[in-house]
Amino acid sequence: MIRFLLGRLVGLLLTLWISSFVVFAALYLAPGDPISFLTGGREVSPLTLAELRHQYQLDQPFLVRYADWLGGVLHGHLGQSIVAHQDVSTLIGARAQTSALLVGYAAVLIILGGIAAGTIAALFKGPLDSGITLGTTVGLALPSFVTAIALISVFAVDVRWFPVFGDGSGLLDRLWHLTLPAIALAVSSSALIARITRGALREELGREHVETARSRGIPRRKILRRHVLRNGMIPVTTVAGITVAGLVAGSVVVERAFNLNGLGSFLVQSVAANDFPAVQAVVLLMVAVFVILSTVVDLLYPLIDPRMARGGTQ
Amino acid sequence: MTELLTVEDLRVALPVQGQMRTVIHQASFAIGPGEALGLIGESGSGKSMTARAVGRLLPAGAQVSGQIMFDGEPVLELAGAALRRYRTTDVAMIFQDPRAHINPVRTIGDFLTEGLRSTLGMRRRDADRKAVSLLAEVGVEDGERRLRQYPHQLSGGLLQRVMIASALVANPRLLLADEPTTALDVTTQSEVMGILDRLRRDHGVAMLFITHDLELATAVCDRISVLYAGTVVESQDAESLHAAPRHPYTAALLASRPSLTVRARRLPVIGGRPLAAFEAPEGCAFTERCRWASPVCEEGRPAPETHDHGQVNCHRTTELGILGSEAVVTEPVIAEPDKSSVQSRGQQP
Amino acid sequence: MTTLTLRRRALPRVARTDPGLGPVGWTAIGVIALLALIAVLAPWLAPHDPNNISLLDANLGSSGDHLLGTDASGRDLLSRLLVGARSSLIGPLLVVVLATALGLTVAIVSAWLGGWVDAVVSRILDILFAFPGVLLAVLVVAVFRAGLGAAVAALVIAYIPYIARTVRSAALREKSQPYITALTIQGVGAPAICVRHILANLMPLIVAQSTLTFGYAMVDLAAVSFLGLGVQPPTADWGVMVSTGQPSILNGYPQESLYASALIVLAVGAFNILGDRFTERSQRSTR
Amino acid sequence: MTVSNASPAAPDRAPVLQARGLRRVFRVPRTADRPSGELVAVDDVSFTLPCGGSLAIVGESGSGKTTVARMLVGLDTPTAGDILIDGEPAGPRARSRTQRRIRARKIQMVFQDPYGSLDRRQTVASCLDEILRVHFDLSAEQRVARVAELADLVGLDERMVRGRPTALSGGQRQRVAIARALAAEPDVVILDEAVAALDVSIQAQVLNLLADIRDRTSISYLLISHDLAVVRQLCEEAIVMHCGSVVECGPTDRILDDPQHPYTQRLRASVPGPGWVPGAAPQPSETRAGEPT
Repeated sequence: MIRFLLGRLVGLLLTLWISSFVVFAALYLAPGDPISFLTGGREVSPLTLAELRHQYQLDQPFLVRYADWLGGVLHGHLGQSIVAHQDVSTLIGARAQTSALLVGYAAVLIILGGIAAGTIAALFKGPLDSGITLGTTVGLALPSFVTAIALISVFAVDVRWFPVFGDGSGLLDRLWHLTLPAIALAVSSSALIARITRGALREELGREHVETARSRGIPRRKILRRHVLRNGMIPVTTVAGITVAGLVAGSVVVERAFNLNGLGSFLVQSVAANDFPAVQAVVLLMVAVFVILSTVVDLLYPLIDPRMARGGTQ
Repeated sequence: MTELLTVEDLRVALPVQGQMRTVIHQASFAIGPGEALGLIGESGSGKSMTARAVGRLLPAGAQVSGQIMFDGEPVLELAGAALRRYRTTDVAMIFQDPRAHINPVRTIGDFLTEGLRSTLGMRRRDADRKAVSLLAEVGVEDGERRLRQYPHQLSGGLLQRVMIASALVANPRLLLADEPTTALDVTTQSEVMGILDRLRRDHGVAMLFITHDLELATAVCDRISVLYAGTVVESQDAESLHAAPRHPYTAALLASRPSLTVRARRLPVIGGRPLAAFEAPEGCAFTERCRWASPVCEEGRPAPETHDHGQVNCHRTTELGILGSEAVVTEPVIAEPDKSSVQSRGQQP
Repeated sequence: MTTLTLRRRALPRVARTDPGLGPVGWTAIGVIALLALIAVLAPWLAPHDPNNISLLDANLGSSGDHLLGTDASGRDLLSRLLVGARSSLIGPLLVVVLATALGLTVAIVSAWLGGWVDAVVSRILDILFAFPGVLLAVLVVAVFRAGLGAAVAALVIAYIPYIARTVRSAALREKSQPYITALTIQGVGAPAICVRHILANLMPLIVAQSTLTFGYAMVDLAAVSFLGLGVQPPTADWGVMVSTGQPSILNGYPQESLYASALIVLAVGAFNILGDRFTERSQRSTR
Repeated sequence: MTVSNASPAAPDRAPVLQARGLRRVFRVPRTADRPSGELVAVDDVSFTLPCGGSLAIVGESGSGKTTVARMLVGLDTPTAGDILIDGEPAGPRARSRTQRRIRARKIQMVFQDPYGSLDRRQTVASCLDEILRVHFDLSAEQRVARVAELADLVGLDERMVRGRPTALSGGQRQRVAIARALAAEPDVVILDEAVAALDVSIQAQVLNLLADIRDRTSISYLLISHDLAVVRQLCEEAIVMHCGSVVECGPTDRILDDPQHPYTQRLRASVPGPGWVPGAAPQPSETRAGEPT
């Protein structure tokens, strides 16, 4: 068990380290020169240029800069934004809260809605199943930005139950403001989870050990709870974990659609402005969250599947 | 003798891709209290489905006709609580593959005591104690520790013993054993079969024993029914079936199995392949493989003829009587060796 | 060893008749074929120049001249939607073809060789897995400037691990079949076994996977274009149109976003449904 | 590569296959029961298969019999010991394609699983044709003729040959597998539980087929099996393996009628037959508690 935990932890750190290198190297290799942005296209004296380069450490060799940057990241300094002339950490702080709230909100919707719909579809054959299956087929074909646009056009123009733009202030008001974005973010993922749940439960219903339980006269309710749902949740957990982790990236699109001032919008702005330190920081942060979330799910696995508890395969 | 279980004219069809497909045409047999009946057949003969029909475990959408009586109760009409009670306390099933038939994410203890606790309302401590004593009976020591283990931590032979213990835990009156030892090694099979046989006799439980192994069935069963293509073709006392088969299929089956004690120059062979129930033609299903087949065999299903030791379903049984191993067609499987040498042919330029 | 007898006699043997794709599947194929045809013939079908700005005709409703009305710059929506089919379909097609080709090559080679090669490849795939598609696209666009090419390249890289994982595990299953051992013993070469046997047997799975991937790629590429990082305006593209039409919604003219969204949903839905049908069939064929 | 039509028991010929002191050790994760991290799967196994003879390796799961077969066909490397083919040492492991082809012309194998041992998308004809192309330089017409000949040998009709394995029953598939093994014209065919998965009536057909083939060619069989009756039917000689080692060897009749080693006795007594009482076979010492695998 300890070995299993350590193995996962080492894997996590390795992945994070390599990701940081990839992120840094990618932007180092970028053909656009941040200096030209700093100078705003004006002619500057070679001296000023050198000073600027020094200020942003652009005159150092690649590995030195990478080491510096990584050291800073480890101490919580994500670098200086070239555009805002501010520490990126400061710029990210408040925005990260909005994004985290949005992702969390959507995750709750996805897990509750998806698993509930999938379970109902699996257990009640007939019109209910067909209806949910049709719903998931449509839901899967709905990109988050399309749902966002649809929600905006309904709630901004026709009915005004929910606010369409802005972040709000205070937790309740913010959640109120984040409702539509969270729904937009959750729709297609809920459909996916519903589908996986339905498939997993149907498969489990047909399993031999369920036949055994039936053969012993165990009441249906108990069979469903103790055998079908319990075992079916194993594959669902895997997919739900990856899906929720993936919301971190998906939020970029939704934030943009609803003009939310979160990490995603910040990332898109920074890309448009060639603000490399900011892009580096945000991408790294998102990758880190994604990787950590998937590792957490991996670590949960032995708890729900005893076959995994002895350190991996079989 | 009043029978514990009687199955009469059982017919089962299952939906396969939207069409009903017959898996059992005509199965009739009976089991007395404490008696063991072997149900023999090759793949596709419908033997597993027969056991499932008795246990009311057929897949959804199955069409069943005929009659199954358990202790005077019509099994096919049971529903709700009565059906659950039947499954809990009257019959218990032992499956072929314990690895698949025991929930992998629950402990052995949970598996053994689930029925006791949820359907008989026994308290956990009492249920555990009963489970441990049953484990000891099937030869599993340190039951306390085993109860906390998971199925993947046990070998196949051990898991099948756990399955047997779980079948006996609620003191059923009939065991449905579906090839309980087929997946095991020979020596393990012998051990597990010995345990099953002893416990069954000790507890006075009747058994429907499904297998493809005639020798094994002869050793552990009082009577044997032979299934071919979804039809029971012969039922006899185990000893006399082995010694004096009356249906050509039984005789052929007995003869074509290589012997442990004698090497045959050529094995007597039944030509063709075993038919699945849905492929069976109008007349006797065995006709096209039968050495004694005559035009009369194609005219409808043969009715059962009773004799001293049992019943046989064969149109020509009065003419044929008891069959020896000469009942078997020895078909030349391959053409006569007309080529000089098979091996040298590919060498030619 | 002895476990084999289990499988043989589990259920009565059933002749595997292929029920085909069914009416829904064929409808999906019809939709896809129609969209592809539109993409090919768009320049001839479009009644107007899709980029012809005429501010006087802004946000017109549907009329004889403009069947679906116009956008905020007075461009004919029908023409833009027709022409937009091109970039909206070619992008995902490129992603699917490249990602599948690379992913399945990596998967089959690493499954076949096994050992340390497989271990290293799996590790690399795990790391690639840490970059969600849209995020990688944003990163690549930041490096190489916005455009369809950069977004496609990013998605190819992001999708490789997904495709490679599925194909690898299927290839490992196939490799463990005795017939592969038989061929190895016979001295049949590894490339022949991999291509003629393993790949051939995985083909139904790969086709199903690619069809589903097309849907995902379409969503992701449209999202990148929606963010303004993919296809650049004024080029007509469904994802871009959803985005550029957004301000008009608040003014009560939702048509541009609405029509473009509808087409995306239609196309993605058709690919998803077809992919599901293919998946069912490929699962049946391996049984 | 000449294949002689010499009478099966040509005394002057070297044994077609010989194993001397075969040993195979696997590295496994260290566990409480296995602190060394080593698993001895096969330990000091020797046997001789005379030209035209037939030998059975008898054992249950975990006896190491399958590992022996894998080493013989070159899929696995012995940790120690030699394999001699026609009296000449075979390389430790057939790694290259050429080495494999050379060995394939000597030793072939038929597997247990009739469903997995054929490519389900390949017709029977193309399956046999592929093997012929690997080993022989034949024209297309010659290959077609040879495929027909092989099919005829194992009793498959033309319709089956043109079809895919999915249309065939288990017994028919096993015939295809036998034809495929014979296509390379080997001296030895290893039958790895080749009839274990078949129905009784089909098993008899295949056993007769194997006997007929042996009558008509100078081929030798090495049967890997747990089924003593099948061993008696097919093989003159047998070795009994238990936990990686050979516990008994000799003529099949002697081993089955008068087993010497306690394990062989137990195995023999475990097989149901007339007068058999379940569970009456001598039990091993209490060690067989069936610890976690």
